[in-house]
Amino acid sequence: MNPVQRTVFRTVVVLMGMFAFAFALVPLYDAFCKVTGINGKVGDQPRSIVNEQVDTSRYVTVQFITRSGKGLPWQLEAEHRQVRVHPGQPTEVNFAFSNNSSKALTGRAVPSVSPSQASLHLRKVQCFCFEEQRLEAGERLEVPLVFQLTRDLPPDINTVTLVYTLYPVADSQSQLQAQTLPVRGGDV
Amino acid sequence: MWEVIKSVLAAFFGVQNERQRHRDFQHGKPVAFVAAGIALAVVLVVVVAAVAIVAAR
Amino acid sequence: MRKSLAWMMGAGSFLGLASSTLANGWNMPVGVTDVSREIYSLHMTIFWICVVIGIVVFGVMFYSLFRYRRSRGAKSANFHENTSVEVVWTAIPLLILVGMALPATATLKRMYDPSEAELDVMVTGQQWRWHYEYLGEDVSFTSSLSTPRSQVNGEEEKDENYLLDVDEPLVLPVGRKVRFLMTSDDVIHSWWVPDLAVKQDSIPGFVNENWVRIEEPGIYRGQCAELCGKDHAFMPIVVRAVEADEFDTWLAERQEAAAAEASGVDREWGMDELMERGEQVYGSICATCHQPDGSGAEPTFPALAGNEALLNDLDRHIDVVLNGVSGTPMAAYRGNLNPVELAAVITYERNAWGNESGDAVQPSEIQALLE
Amino acid sequence: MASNLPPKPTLEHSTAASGGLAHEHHERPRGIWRWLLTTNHKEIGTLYLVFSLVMFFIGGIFALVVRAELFQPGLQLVQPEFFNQMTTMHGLIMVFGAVMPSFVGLANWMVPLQVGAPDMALPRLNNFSFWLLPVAFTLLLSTLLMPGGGPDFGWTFYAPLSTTYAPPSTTFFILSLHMAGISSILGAINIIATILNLRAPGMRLMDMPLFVWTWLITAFLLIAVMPILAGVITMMLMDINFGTSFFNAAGGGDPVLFQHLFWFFGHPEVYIMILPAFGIVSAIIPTFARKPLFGYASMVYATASIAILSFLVWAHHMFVVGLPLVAELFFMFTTMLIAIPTGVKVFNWIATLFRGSITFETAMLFALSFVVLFTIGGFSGLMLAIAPADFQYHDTYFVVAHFHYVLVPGAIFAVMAGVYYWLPKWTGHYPDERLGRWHFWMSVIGVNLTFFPMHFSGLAGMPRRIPDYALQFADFNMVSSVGAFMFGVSQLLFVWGVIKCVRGGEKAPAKAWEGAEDLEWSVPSPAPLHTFETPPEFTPITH
Repeated sequence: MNPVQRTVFRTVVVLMGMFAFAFALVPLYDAFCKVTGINGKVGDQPRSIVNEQVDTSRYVTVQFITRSGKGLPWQLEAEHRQVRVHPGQPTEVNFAFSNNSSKALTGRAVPSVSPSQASLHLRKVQCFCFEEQRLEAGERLEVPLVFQLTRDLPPDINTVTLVYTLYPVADSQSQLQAQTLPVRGGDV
Repeated sequence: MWEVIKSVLAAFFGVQNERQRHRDFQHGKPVAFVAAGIALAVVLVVVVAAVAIVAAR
Repeated sequence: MRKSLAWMMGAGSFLGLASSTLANGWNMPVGVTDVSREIYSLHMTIFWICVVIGIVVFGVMFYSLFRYRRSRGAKSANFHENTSVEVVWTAIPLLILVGMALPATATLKRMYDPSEAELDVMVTGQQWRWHYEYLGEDVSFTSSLSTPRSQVNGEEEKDENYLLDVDEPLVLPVGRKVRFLMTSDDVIHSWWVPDLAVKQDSIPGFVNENWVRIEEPGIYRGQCAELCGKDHAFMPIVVRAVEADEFDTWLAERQEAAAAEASGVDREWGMDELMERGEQVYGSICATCHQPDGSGAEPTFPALAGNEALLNDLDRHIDVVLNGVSGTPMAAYRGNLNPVELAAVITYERNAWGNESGDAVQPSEIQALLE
Repeated sequence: MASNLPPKPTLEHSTAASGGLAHEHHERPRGIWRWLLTTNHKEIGTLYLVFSLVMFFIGGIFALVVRAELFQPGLQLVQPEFFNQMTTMHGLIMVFGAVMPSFVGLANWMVPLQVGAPDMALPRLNNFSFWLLPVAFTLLLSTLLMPGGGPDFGWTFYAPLSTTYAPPSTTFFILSLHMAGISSILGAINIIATILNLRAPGMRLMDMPLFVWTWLITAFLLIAVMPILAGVITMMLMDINFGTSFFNAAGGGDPVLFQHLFWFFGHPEVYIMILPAFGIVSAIIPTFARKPLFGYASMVYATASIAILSFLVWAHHMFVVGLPLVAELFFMFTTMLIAIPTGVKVFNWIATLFRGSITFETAMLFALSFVVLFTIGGFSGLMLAIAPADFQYHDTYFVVAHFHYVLVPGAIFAVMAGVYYWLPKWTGHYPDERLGRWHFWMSVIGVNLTFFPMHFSGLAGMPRRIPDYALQFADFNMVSSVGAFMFGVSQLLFVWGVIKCVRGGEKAPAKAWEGAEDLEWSVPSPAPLHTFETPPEFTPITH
């Protein structure tokens, strides 16, 4: 290899590396968000309850907001608008999905947490947001959300808001995604 | 090694004198400079991140 | 350290006040919250630091250009290096920057104060209007541009608040901490009111938050700050800040009105009242895209007048209005409008502009679809 | 960054490049084929420069449509849909079609001349990377005629406005951007290969003129970030056409991720558009001050340090997107740090002027106004770096004022300065000084009339990218629009000046400027098609 070829070879290697890096950034960013709580992202895997001393000295208000996205004729409702819990205390709240249309449809509730730092201190044990839901025409489905706020929740956070936005899932889409994007989590 | 780090530090600071530079380019191996440059960039990130974390408390 | 900080901020706000009286409408508004005032003085401090640096640097430059021009007989020297000078002019900016970073960090930390708020407002951006929901208060409404199209097109004199007026301003109490939760139904928008120093992106699927404690009653205007499509320029924000007790009265009235409307769901509505209500809802929600005369703007916004596909299929019409169409600007209105408004606007669309379906959709029918 | 490589033996000097040259000496195609098939760095450089000038005018016309609509409140000339296409196309064309190719054009012409190489290291690749550009931009411009119109989501094309809600032509937009990106990458590879391998014997890296140095670092930046852009637009393409959800919240994606990826490319891109300008100005100021550049080594190190820092500041474009406090602080601090090496550069230029023997040819006038106006853009950049204040500045005309100050009287003035400076070398004639001065003063006045009032309208609360605005911004906008037309018209003087210079004028000697020292001034003016076929003797100037 003459020196020019060597230089070109090296730059091309760097180039391909950077192109791959761009795609690697997608899962890296996801992981980074979950570790640091950026964007209020919560893990999409169930976690188990940790038995820790319940901090009875303070109350935290947990609000539930459900929103309907476009193109899914469903209603999602929380049993309670908000609950007051102690950090460390496992809590169960029921949510009801109903499909008011005359077709069977698949949908997903996309979660978000505010303030975003709180997502680091939220342990979801059971959540309908971990998976897609399929509802027959006119079906109503009650599903629980079981969560626990960790004891080390920063003292200045007194309200945690959990937001769920409903989105339709096209049947073909969910499969395609699992193929092209295995990194985004096996539960898609 | 110390000389290499000193030169790279000078580069980060943006100031370097003529004599020092001549010395670098007579003796230094380029790989050493590049490695030191990358290492110091990482150090810079860590230091600024640490400052930010401390400041956010 | 603290002292010099306070001194800098003080000097900044003094210079700032001096110039704000001079330059009204040329500068950032001082605003009506703690944070906005702090940002303003930070802005002025840094502005004046830049001015001073600029005067020194450009002073030396123009002196050299004048003093050492060849037409005056200047002979060039040959120096090209001086390590100590270079170290000095690297170190001094570093110190100045540290001096800037300290107050900036302090202000930023005050902006990120998640402590308990007394009122939660959910702000949802939609192409191209804002939807506000007072969380837990059963009050929600959509706020859209009220400047008539004729003013935009120059057929009419533009009024004082041209493009900055809405049909329903967001009403907030003075002196209470308000928490905003921002999200979006379609693309990214950004909710910005300069006087409150709140600018926050509203992002589909995610929730952002921001806090404000307004100190003076008044009307504060702002605009969407993130390009969000064709009518990005036409989705203003108006905040009406009122005294706390006035706010409570207002909120109670709105709750009563909402309750009254809710109780009206069960009764049979006549065609005329549905049409009247529907026209009002259509004007504030639908007309920006589908046009006041229902002619739409193809291909993105289908015409509603004479739309056979829609007129022949009532269920489809209801479905589109309630649930939106994914991938288009058509939002799902099931959460934004109440059953009466939904029934009325659908009825209106089916019977206005020469559409003659004769369907009168009853609020109770809609209610059944929302449970 | 391989900024400290020692001198390479340059034995292969003549062998490496002769492959592309050997057959050229005999029969040269004529007419259009000459330009289509040329592998000569000077001809390709000319092609790049002419192309970027054409793009500059097309992008400029789009800008004038925008400014004409904004001349007064209300919608007069265009509808919002078309307005958005104009702002988007203006940005895309100016960034990817005008500024970047003009720098590549200057590099093609001057890098081989300044390092004493006979041509670029890969002449045929050079031809290919140029001819990708006209194809790419013809495709991009043709989207305006497609149903649903061209791209209308801003040059930053934030998802989901550019994916789920984009016009059907977006796939073609992505394709054209891919081509422009490949062109830049190939250009960068060529420049790196030339600089590292084809320098005149005896020329070490630290002897290279600053224009070569800044281009070397720029080329590394291009190699590092253009693939990221390619990755982002590929993801967009997949989201639009193959049902993935990289940026779509409905499928578990994240619209904010788009912005992180885009700005990880976008911020180094900003420096790609300014570093070569630093190099040009660093060549011109010492020439007309008749004094060596002050702090040559510092200039090189400052450039390298700006390049490294440019990878650590991207999220300062995203302060209002909802970042956690720590991230806001981190990006605020790193952004402020960039002010230091940038300041060092400005101080070095001024120290070069100090105790010089200064004359004011057109090239010098542009270079000096670059220093002043770029610094003003730097000041507003510093203000924007302050995160809390950015909550008020973000996405307003203050930002528009800032980046136009660094790009128009920054990058574009530097290119014009470079053109006036090297025209005698290219054409053998001096440019008409009187015409040049008219062009300069009209441009400077026009630029400031256009962009200075934008600081005020932005601070007063005018968001960017709006086709219509509230009445309190009317006066500022009217002034801006008048200035924009003045600036636009005065560029015709530039074209006239260049044409006049090509056709004739005062003959220039090899060393056209008294204070010019670099290697390009050792070849005759105009530079013959083939130069340095035997490597020149290089004696380092003591920096």
